[in-house]
Amino acid sequence: MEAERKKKKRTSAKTLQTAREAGYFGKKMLQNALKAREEGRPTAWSMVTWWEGELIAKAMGVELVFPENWGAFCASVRAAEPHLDRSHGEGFPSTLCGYARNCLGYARNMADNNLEVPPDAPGGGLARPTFLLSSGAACDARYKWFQALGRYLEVPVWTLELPHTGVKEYFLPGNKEHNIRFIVSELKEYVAFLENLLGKKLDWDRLSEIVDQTFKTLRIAYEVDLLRKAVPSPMVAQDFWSIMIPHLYLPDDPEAYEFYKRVYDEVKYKVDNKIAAIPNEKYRMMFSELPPWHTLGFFDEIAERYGIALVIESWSYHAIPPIPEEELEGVTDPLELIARLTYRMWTGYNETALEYGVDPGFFMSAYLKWAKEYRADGLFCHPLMSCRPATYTLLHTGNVLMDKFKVPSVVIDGDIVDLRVFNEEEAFSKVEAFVETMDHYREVRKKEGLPW
Amino acid sequence: MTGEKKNKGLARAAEIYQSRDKRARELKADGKKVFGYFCCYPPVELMTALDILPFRIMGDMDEPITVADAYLPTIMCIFYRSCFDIAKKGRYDFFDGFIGAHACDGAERVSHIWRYYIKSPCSFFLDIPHTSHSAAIDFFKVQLNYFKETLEEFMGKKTSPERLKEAVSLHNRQRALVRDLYDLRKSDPPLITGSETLQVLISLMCVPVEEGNTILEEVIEEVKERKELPEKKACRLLIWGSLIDNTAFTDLIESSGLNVVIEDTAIGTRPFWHDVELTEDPMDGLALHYLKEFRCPRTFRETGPSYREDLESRFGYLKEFVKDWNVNGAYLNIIRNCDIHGYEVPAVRDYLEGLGLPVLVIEQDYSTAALEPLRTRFQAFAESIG
Amino acid sequence: MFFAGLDIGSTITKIVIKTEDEIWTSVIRPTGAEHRRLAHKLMEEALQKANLTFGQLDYIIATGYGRINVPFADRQVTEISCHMRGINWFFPGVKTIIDIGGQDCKGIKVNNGKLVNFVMNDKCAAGTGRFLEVISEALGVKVEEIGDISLRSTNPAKISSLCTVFAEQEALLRLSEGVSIEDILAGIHRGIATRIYSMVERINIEKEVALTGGGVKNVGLRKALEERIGFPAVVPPEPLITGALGAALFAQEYVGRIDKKELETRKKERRLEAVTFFGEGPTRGQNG
Amino acid sequence: MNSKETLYSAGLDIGSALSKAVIMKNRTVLSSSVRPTEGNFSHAANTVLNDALEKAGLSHSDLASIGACGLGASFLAYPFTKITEISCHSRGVNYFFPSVRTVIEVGNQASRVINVTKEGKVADCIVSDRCAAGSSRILQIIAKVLKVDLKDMGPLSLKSTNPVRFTTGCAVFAETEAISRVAEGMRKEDIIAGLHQALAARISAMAQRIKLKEECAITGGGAKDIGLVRAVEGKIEKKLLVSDDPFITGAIGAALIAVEK
Repeated sequence: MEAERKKKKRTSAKTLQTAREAGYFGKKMLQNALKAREEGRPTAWSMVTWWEGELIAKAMGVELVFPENWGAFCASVRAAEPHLDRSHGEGFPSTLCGYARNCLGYARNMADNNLEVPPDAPGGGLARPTFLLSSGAACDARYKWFQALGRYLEVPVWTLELPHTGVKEYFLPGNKEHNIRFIVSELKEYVAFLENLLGKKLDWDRLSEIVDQTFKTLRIAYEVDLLRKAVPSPMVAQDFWSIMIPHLYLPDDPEAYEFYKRVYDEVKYKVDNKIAAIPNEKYRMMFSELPPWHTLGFFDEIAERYGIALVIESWSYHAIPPIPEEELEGVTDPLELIARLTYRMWTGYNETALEYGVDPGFFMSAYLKWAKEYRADGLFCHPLMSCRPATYTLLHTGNVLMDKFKVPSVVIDGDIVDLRVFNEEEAFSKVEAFVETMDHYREVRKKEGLPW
Repeated sequence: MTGEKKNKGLARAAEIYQSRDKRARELKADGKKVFGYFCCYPPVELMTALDILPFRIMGDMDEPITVADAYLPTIMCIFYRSCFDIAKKGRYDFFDGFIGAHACDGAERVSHIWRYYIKSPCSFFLDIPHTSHSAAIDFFKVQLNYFKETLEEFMGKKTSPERLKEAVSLHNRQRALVRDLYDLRKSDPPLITGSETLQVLISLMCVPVEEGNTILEEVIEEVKERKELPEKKACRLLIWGSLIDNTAFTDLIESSGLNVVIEDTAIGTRPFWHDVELTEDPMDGLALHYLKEFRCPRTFRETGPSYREDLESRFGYLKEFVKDWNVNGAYLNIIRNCDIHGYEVPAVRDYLEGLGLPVLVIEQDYSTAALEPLRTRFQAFAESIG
Repeated sequence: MFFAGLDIGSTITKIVIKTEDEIWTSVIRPTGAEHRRLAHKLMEEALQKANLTFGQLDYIIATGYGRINVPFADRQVTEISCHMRGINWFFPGVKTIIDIGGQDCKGIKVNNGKLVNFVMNDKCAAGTGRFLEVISEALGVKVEEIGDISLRSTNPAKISSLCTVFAEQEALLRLSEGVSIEDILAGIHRGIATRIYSMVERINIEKEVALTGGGVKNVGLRKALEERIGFPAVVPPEPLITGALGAALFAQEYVGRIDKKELETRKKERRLEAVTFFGEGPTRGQNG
Repeated sequence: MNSKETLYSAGLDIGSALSKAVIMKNRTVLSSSVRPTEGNFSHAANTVLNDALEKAGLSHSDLASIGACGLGASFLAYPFTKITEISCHSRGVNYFFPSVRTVIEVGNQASRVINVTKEGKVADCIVSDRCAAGSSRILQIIAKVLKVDLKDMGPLSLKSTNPVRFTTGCAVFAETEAISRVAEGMRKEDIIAGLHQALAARISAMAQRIKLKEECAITGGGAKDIGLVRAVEGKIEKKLLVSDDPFITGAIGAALIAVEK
């Protein structure tokens, strides 16, 4: 029986009809960039900047591709390894981010091919960029990596700033507005850089349109998250990992908005009719950080075997709770709207952090809010060998969840790219034992009067 | 007693190096406030101006990391894991304040986690922009002002621009003295070894600036008059990369046929190489200095139009080191999981090899216990030069 | 004149005695835990085989993991330089050397007989000879045979673990699943070859490439490596002794630099004694 | 389940190094069998089960249930309930010591620290990371290097006065270190004690991640090594209970859980 299971295809089954359509958006991005390149229009490789830099580039007519996303794609089709080996051979330490190493190895292959896409590149490859858009948000890799690409691609790099405020410091009088002013002035310099590079002026009306559309898409994506609080869970992480692509990368695309409306309707229907995403939901777990892209079927298996639903996941890929209306009153400058949006992403859970006296607000505090709201029985921690900074706060998060809410966590090592790190047998055995742990803490929470 | 006199500064530095917290604890007993800080980005001048002793937080390569495992995953920067580990074991229980910094991912995340588990009466997390655009420098100044106000509130007193300028001058004096000390390593053999230099530099980071300056003056005098010089080796080595804070490491290198003559690291030249400009508002000079003049790869520098020009703008300063210190080999020291230096390896290697230097790269585990296996590499490197 | 090179590796000790022009004799013995101290016994054996007395050796160089504190050696040189020199003697045109030893694996770049760059594996034993020993032991096959067996594979298995201990278990699991030993071994060789290749590629693999060290005796590994590199490599007649040979060659070179009289005094003072580790013990302990 | 009825059950723990089987009559162990797995999981499993059945004077058809855990449990030819080792060890320790709330299991591939409920269920669990450094496999490797019988490692270790400092995580590199230390003339007992210290440090670091409860037990192959047990006790500053036969703890747990399922 075991051997039979192994032979099954290991991609995950999505529980939402709409989630099955989301793959379209990933392909669309890659193809648009290749087409732009062919037609001589500007293209860029961009980090996920949480809308800070992408929207402006799009308003300037730049087609963006995201090497992080493409790294996940390469891993999911198991095509990353040759790139990793190449990067290792170039002298980059093998401890660096897997997405980065995948991209550096690919860039080296491009350099060997007159900077054109190598014929066998996975998914059609990343089109040659006009410039690189790196970001100081989240981790050092996301600007060091693009800087390191200078070795292969002699194109300009722009690094976006995003303040990393401590929770206590965020609440110092005036600091939040200083931070937003700083982002705005940085964005002005970024606009000047683009105008200079591309030899044309930014169409501010177009930018405003894009920003409006983005706010709309993110709003509805957020509302989908709210629906997911329902018991039983109408949608699980296996779905989310597909549907996150449109709002994270293409929120300005009217198609993305239309897509989310359909997602919303489908999830709403399931909530209203109490249709569960997985049969026999027994345990509700939160998930952190990125999943093992190459072995997603694992999550269907633990749903089937133990009734585990991953009800909410991975803070950094979610639409943020909307900005309070009073904060946006009278704000019309699209740069300021962008600044407030992205800064909100990184500070939106600071109130929660303050409430529980914890640091940092980002990466961990969302789970504190979610634990209660989503009635979580546990946290599934998936530390990533090759996305280490996302992992640094995992144990801390687990400790605090236990401390404050008696919600246990289980740590299962894995990786987004390097499939050798994830050991399925061991993972199953840990999850099986963790089921007993969740039972135990349900009792403990009950005794301590916690509401779930 | 004459021997002691002859070696006053060096002996004092060695003594402080051995028990780094001893002087700080003494001063604390006398009522002085002591603040621990991460990396070399939080301006020590601000602490000095408010009569606070800035104490640089380091790890301990001799101490196996055990306690930190419950809080920090094993795959993160080993240096910061070690800092947290020994702090959790009580080694830094004398801090009145903790200054975290957004220097790199490791420093930033551990700063947050530290504040939750290790309580100090006062704490501040200093955000540091990643670029040195003019907007970033303005923003950094704002953050430095918040930092200053936090200190002022804790100390219950204000500092004045004059007092701050005095502090800047005192620290500038220290920087100038350190550069004088480095000058004594230009000769062949260098007049002072890498291990001795490291002891002196670390001692400076554990005592008040005036005491540090006295040590430096004495050391310089002693070293200048040296009769017994360090042994002359085939290789004059430049160290670039992650910091080294234990002489066991430099001893290993220097006993493998290499003379360490200059270290471009966070406990080497980096904190000392430029003076802080005495601007009218001293905060301007500080913001400019710490964000722009520091040469740590954690700050993004604009790429040039071509790779070669980019290398020149990012690593051009190394050329001066190589020329003036007559360097003939370079060692790139990467503490495992140090991303900011790790990404730089191929580029800095290209640059140094372009200068005609052989380059040795080692990713090490920040543990004296794991040093011995590295000996063969250093020896082979020396053999390839000699 | 006679020059001796002594290569005390982590698993095997090798001695080469050579004259000005040729290898006079060589001895290869397992090092083992207690044998490390018995290098002098092995030297006696080599001398006996060569029909020489200790006094006839003009210069002795120790290399390898255990090179430090060999009291009867005139000098120590790292095994990296020695492998380079030994290979250079066999194959002057070689630019890249891959040495697969018992506990480590190195890549060495040579230019005009000079060491210009090198890399070594660190931290992890995957990709070393010891890795293969552990696996062969687990599979119940002789380590000398695993190369040949792996060549019979038609469908190499995927062994994804890099850790020796985990790879061992993975191999056992595959075996229980009915995967043939030759496929498992071929998979393991392929994995190791990939690891070694990407490590050495950091110093840029250039033609000619020489393979040396105990690991190369394994034809399966050699084939997998050559496939990965993309062209055939040269292998010295006895890949185990390149380090010791290099040491002997260095001995020859050093003798040229020393005054005759000094050499004679030195030779007289030299004693063939057991390896000592005085002064090192206490610093390694941990008290309390 | 009717408790008055006599019920025979078997528990198997087919590990990478050892295969263990027990036959139980209700909650009493009738017989057990332990043998090296030697790479053949199904053969080893059959052998230990048959051996244990024979000792108990029973045949396969007498068994009402079979539970199995361990790396090789998937290879059994007959129907059984597969249970994770973590649950089996919790339950097994609970069987020996009902008051124990924390179990430290030092196995061949991994080490675990498990907090157990009074019913013997898992309340919390930490497993060593994806590196064999914290496992007892290293003890076998070093025993071989030092030419010491595995069972003598513990007593020898206790004689040490100056444990050698072990540094590396890698089991294979630890072997190199041990070889070097022997060559340097360090005593075997100091080397073994150093190894025990290093292992104990890793285990206690894990143990610190979950709160250790009042009564603790140690199980798995590592529990057979008194040197390791003492070293861990020293690090966690607690006394550890050791059952008479720590090898079969998992197998007992497997048998007990299988009966319930």
